[in-house]
Amino acid sequence: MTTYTHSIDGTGYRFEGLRVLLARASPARAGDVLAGLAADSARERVAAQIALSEVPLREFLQQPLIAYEHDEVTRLIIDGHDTVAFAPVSHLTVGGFRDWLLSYAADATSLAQLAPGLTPEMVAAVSKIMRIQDLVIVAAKCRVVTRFRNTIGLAGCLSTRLQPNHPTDDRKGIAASILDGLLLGSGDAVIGINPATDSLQAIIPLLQLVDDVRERYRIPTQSCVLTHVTQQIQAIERGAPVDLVFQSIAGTQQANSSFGIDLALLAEARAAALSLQRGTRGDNVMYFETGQGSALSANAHHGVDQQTCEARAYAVARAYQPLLVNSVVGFIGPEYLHNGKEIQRAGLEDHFCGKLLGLPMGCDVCYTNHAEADQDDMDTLLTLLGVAGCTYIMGVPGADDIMLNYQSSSFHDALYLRQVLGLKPAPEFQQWLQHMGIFDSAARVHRLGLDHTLLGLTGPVGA
Amino acid sequence: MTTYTHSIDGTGYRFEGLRVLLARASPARAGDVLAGLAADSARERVAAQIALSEVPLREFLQQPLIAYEHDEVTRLIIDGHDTVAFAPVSHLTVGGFRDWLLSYAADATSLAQLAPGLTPEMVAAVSKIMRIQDLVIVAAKCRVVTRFRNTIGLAGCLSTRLQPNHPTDDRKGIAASILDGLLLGSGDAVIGINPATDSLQAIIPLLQLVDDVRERYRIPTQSCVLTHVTQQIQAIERGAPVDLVFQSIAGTQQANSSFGIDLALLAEARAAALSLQRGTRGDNVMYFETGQGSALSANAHHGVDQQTCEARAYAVARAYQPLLVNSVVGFIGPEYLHNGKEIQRAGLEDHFCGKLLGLPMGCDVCYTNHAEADQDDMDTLLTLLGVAGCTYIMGVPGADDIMLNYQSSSFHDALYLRQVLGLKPAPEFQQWLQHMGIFDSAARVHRLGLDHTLLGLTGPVGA
Amino acid sequence: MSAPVSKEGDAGFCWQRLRAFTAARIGLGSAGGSLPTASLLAFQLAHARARDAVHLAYDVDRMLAGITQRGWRALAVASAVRDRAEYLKRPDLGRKLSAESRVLLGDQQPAARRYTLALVIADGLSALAVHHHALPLLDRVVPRLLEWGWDIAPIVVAREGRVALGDEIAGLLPARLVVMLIGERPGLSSPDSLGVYLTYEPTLTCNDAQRNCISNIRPEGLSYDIAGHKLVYLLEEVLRRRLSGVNLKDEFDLLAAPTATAGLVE
Amino acid sequence: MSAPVSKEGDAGFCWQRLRAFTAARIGLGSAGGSLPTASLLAFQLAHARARDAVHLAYDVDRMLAGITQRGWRALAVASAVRDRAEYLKRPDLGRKLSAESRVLLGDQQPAARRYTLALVIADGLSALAVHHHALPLLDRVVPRLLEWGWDIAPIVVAREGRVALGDEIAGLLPARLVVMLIGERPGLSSPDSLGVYLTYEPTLTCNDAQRNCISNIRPEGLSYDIAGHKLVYLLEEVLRRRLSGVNLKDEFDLLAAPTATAGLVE
Ligand code: B12
Ligand code: B12
Repeated sequence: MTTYTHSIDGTGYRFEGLRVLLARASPARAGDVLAGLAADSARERVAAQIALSEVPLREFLQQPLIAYEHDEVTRLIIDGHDTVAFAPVSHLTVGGFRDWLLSYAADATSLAQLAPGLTPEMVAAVSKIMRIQDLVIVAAKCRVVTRFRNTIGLAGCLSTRLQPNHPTDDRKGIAASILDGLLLGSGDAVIGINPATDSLQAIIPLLQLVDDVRERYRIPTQSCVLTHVTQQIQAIERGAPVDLVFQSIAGTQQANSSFGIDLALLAEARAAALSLQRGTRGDNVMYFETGQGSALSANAHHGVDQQTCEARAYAVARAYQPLLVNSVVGFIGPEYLHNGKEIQRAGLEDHFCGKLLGLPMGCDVCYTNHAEADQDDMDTLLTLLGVAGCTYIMGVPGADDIMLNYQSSSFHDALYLRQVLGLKPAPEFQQWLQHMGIFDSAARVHRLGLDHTLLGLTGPVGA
Repeated sequence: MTTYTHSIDGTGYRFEGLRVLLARASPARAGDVLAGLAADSARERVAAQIALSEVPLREFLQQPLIAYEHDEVTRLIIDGHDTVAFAPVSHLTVGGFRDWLLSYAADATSLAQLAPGLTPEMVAAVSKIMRIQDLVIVAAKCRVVTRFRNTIGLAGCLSTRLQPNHPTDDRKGIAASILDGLLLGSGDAVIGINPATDSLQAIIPLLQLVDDVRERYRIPTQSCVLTHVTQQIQAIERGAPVDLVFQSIAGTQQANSSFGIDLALLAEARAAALSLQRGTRGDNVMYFETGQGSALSANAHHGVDQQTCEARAYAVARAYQPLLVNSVVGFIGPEYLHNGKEIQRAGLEDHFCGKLLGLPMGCDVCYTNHAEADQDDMDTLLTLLGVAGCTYIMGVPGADDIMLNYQSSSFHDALYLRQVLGLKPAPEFQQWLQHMGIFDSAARVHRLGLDHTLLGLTGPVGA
Repeated sequence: MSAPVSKEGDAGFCWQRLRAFTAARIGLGSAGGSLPTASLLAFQLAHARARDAVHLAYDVDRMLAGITQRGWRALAVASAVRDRAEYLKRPDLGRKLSAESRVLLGDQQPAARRYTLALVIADGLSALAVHHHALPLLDRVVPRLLEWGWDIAPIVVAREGRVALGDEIAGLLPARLVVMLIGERPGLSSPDSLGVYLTYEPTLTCNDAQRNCISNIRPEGLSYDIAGHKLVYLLEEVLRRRLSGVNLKDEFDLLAAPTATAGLVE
Repeated sequence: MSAPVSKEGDAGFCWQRLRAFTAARIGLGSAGGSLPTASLLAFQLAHARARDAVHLAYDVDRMLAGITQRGWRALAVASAVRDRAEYLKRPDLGRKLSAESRVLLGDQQPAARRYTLALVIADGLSALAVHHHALPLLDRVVPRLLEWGWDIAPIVVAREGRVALGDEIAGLLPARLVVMLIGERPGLSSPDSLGVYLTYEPTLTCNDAQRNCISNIRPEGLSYDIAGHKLVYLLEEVLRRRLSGVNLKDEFDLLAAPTATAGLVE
């Protein structure tokens, strides 16, 4: 194992191996302290960052953080690495790579070409020596476009997942939230329900519900019920209308196994979804969620810091050409991201790393009531992500998820972001919204009359 | 004195008078805790906010926070109030006013018309029940345009004050920093030097230096030496080339007197500056700085919370039709704004309040080394302000002011903001930068050749 | 100047009617595209309240009294966490018993005997949730199991516990199956939501893939009746199939629930 | 792919030469429009160092020793602040003496006598600044004043002090004029900058408009020599015109400094 060193004012700092170096170079956060991996002082952190900036990118290919033999995620990363794509930056150190990313030469095209040549460890490393503005400006240059029934990720677009959860999966209650969201222009990324219960009997009717609404109003979007992937495979087998297959994923084999999944299972799920051929514009059929802290939470982090674990989850995601990926950044709790500041930085890191690796990266701008955060923190992260070109955010009625018990972004939040940054929904969906008289051409909401057709949405259900 | 009340879950909260109500409704910050004015709990704060939201705007005209007889700032506010401009919102409560500000009806035109009808207390009050996104979206709708030798505040523009300070006011050192700033596109708001020393003998040569540079390279901008206003008046009397007259101002008569100024002195200064007729595009000749905490720091806050005191300083500013006003938000220290989060919120409040009152509001995005803040916090505030349409920010070499001992925004920070938000300097200055081959049309910096004319700037000085 | 806020009436649609179906914050209207003041302030108040719910202390004595009143045996333990602040920072300690609790549990009965079921009631992130719902739920479950002759360990009341604390408890009692009743993190509109986690043959190296979960138990969410039926059903399935977790699919049909009577294993 | 960072050489201009004139972070080059990695990391390191400077403790004993070594009398006092954390939060307490210090100073001499000048050395926001520069500066000032027969009070070494603490100290000694030497907040490139504040006839209700200031004293800033000359000049002016503050304009000419010898009042 290589020892990395740097000294400051006569004090020498030593870091045993890349794993330790990366962890000590990480900006401060609760989860790394919990794991005993964080730097002890600001000086030690800077020493690690300086040492890290001098590490050649190549070294991350030579020294896997988690042993190749024991971890299928490592194998996926190493075996899938594209050396041709990597060539343009293969001579650079981490610090030089940061400079290159910021240079005018790094534009949408060159970044897209580079993506398959990058590993999660490389992007995690460079993110650790980047400031917020660096994470924003580089991510804003990336373009990742995916398609199912509409086009996600075009320049100037911000999409939303409509998240109409209900604590008993009540169909009327869910329909009411869907109506609210559609009337406020939400739902082009996906209409995605987290079911409270785990049974197939409960989720198939939900799949049916969203599909009915979508068909009836010809909404150019897709649906998803975010139960465990094994349930969704069964639902497909039983002929349920499954658009996207969802799964939470993590960055180590062991953490994934605590989620009850492995890579083969994800491949199986994708094949099942593809077999239905429900996409009209493209066949990106997968939807993944991730979040810093999940590996540590399952005690499956192998001494790797939480942000690097998170970036490794993106390597898993990109193997399945997802339509959508998002970090549920403040979702798990303060033991991993203590306060608004930590959540904000993590959200931007995740978005940056995902985008660099070529993923259609969204973010669940969120916090729990046990974290030291509030709506001001969310507005801040939301705005930063908007500037960074985030693909999509969540849309939850009034920002309050009454089933998952946390605060996410609201339908109104998306309207705010669109207004201040001049962003629009996916073009097909924007057209539909205008056609339905919900939005004007500037993506402002109209007030609807009594007779608006969408108001019938909850009619048959709510009657 | 009116008593305001609200009860929550059976606990009644009472607030004696508007001063207390405003203070308790303020989002948490160190200075109000120091002054013993802050709410004791989150519930008390919400109770105060709800009660405040129900207060009619008119009440702020009827109940001055600081007695009319004892405070010339109060007199300025009350006597200068434009009831005709106020009419459109005169029937609203604070809560209703927030709704109106967010409505599509409130646009650049209606907001500009409204400005003279608003008092600082009204805008401070409404800011207290606004989230970060509200402060951003409303400020972004405001347009305030001012002129001296160029045009500041146009839509799509972001200007910068070039701040080339030096601990001994060394002319060569200052010239070197000016050169650096110009080569990175900084300086359209003003080239403004804080002199380390207070003597006329020290500042006149500085005025001369900047004027020479400006004339020699025909730079469409203005200069300023930020000493005490009385010195600047003397400099004018001695025939020094004074473009803008600067002064720090505060929101109470007593605080201003601790700064050694009063309203009459400011009027005298303005008249002196106008007499020189140096402006070519317009005659906005004043430059003011403010900052939450200055009144409390001089023990001159009269029990008024720091954010409301700050808004009152803007009433002082607008009486003199300034070219530039900025809050040095994180400048004073953690006793008033403890950490990055408090600095960010305060910066956005100040920008919002200033803009609503019709001021060309910039912000010194900054912190001191004794505050709990870092560059990430500054990047965040910087980005938020950019989205909010901030008029200008500071440009300090490498963000490190080696005389005032704090970290402000750098020349690079402005380039970042311009790139991610597509903003440009003032049009006259942008044209000059392009003409000089410093910027391309997208406000990107060029690399300059050995023979670039500007490189002669420090020649005669540095030789 | 016209009213800036579009309220319910404006959309011409009766949100009031739809609110009967969900506690979600629907039909809030908008000021421009933004949240109107009234909704914003209501949200801020709810946040202040939810923060308090996180910090409410567990009333262990009342819980113990409630259990013994029902004629069941009870035991009080604590995790290795010192206080609430540490609980929030150190989930690892919330998954371990304190030294004293470990001794206490180890002393309970000769290691030869093994209960079928251990029931643990932990505060988790909402003491309010277990205060309100733990015993009403057990009232729908325990009598039935006892009737069927299940060998149930004394009910363990655990302070500052996480889900995985049940594994260590079950190992010490010892028991083949553990059911953890735990306070879910408080939501803005649901300060007292109860979660139930089942683990078969729990060990210290268990992971969450080996558990099943019933969530959102409270009157406004999953009712005691349905949750109770579901839990009984799952317990039977677990013992029958000798496994819990992702591989045990919940085939429990909501409608058929009250009449489901699968075979008893023990 | 070409080198992404434009360094000094790229601009074809010798920033090295210009750096002789200023410690400002000029000529950093750029990566796109952004700060190159090397400059960024250098900045972060400087920030870590400056944070340490804020928290460095005042070595009062060494300061007292330094003063008495010079044959001057010294006194140690403290503000009402308990520790550094409180100092940062409570400037009001940093402007008040602790109860013991008040007693100590009150006991110094019969109230009838009044010194011309009180000198106070307070840590302020940078103990480092006073450690390094307070005595070298006084070496340029005190001997001269003593020569001229000024009646100077024992030099007060004040822990956790703010500028206005000098007012209370001068009131108790008592003295007609107070000069406060205080550590300015540490900058990224100047952890040890000394500030000097003069106040004539200080009282507890003084404000900053009644003071004068000499700032940025350190070898890389205002030299001891010039600062010393300036201070002596200002002291004389203050006594002559019987006022300090904004109304006393500093007419001190940098070039003429070493030869300036205005009339002595006392
Ligand atoms: C936080 C959370 C997570 C976190 C857990 C990490 C952590 N350290 O907290 C993350 C994001 C990793 C997560 C992942 C998943 N979760 Co989850 N999660 C929650 C949530 C929002 C709160 C849980 C809580 O408050 N626990 C109380 C505290 C005190 O317990 P704890 O010991 O600190 O935390 C443990 C439990 O939360 C447990 N856990 C979390 N989720 C799940 C899911 C299952 C099936 C199990 C057995 C355990 C489990 O893991 C934690 C660490 O041991 C609940 C919703 C709710 N209202 O409760 C959903 C919830 C429990 N999760 C759910 C699901 C479906 C999942 C996933 C299976 C989704 C997927 N398709 O991949 C994955 C994988 C779970 C697994 N096997 O590990 C469902 C369960 C449905 C059901 N009735 O079975 C719920 C009810 C939400 C929902 N309806 O979607 N989850
Ligand atoms: C912080 C600061 C301020 C703050 C003070 C509030 C506060 N609570 O700290 C604010 C923003 C209000 C301020 C205002 C001004 N300041 Co000032 N300020 C500083 C700064 C950056 C740091 C001071 C410090 O670290 N003090 C040490 C701590 C421990 O002391 P403290 O007791 O906590 O703080 C007191 C002093 O800072 C004092 N103070 C601050 N500025 C000034 C200026 C003068 C002339 C006086 C007498 C006192 C004074 O006020 C504070 C409260 O009592 C210095 C630059 C530097 N490198 O030191 C400039 C500096 C001292 N200020 C300066 C000036 C010119 C001003 C203004 C006159 C500007 C103007 N044109 O209005 C105003 C008005 C000052 C006044 N009469 O009150 C000059 C002084 C030049 C000189 N040699 O006389 C300096 C050197 C900076 C500069 N070159 O521009 N300032």
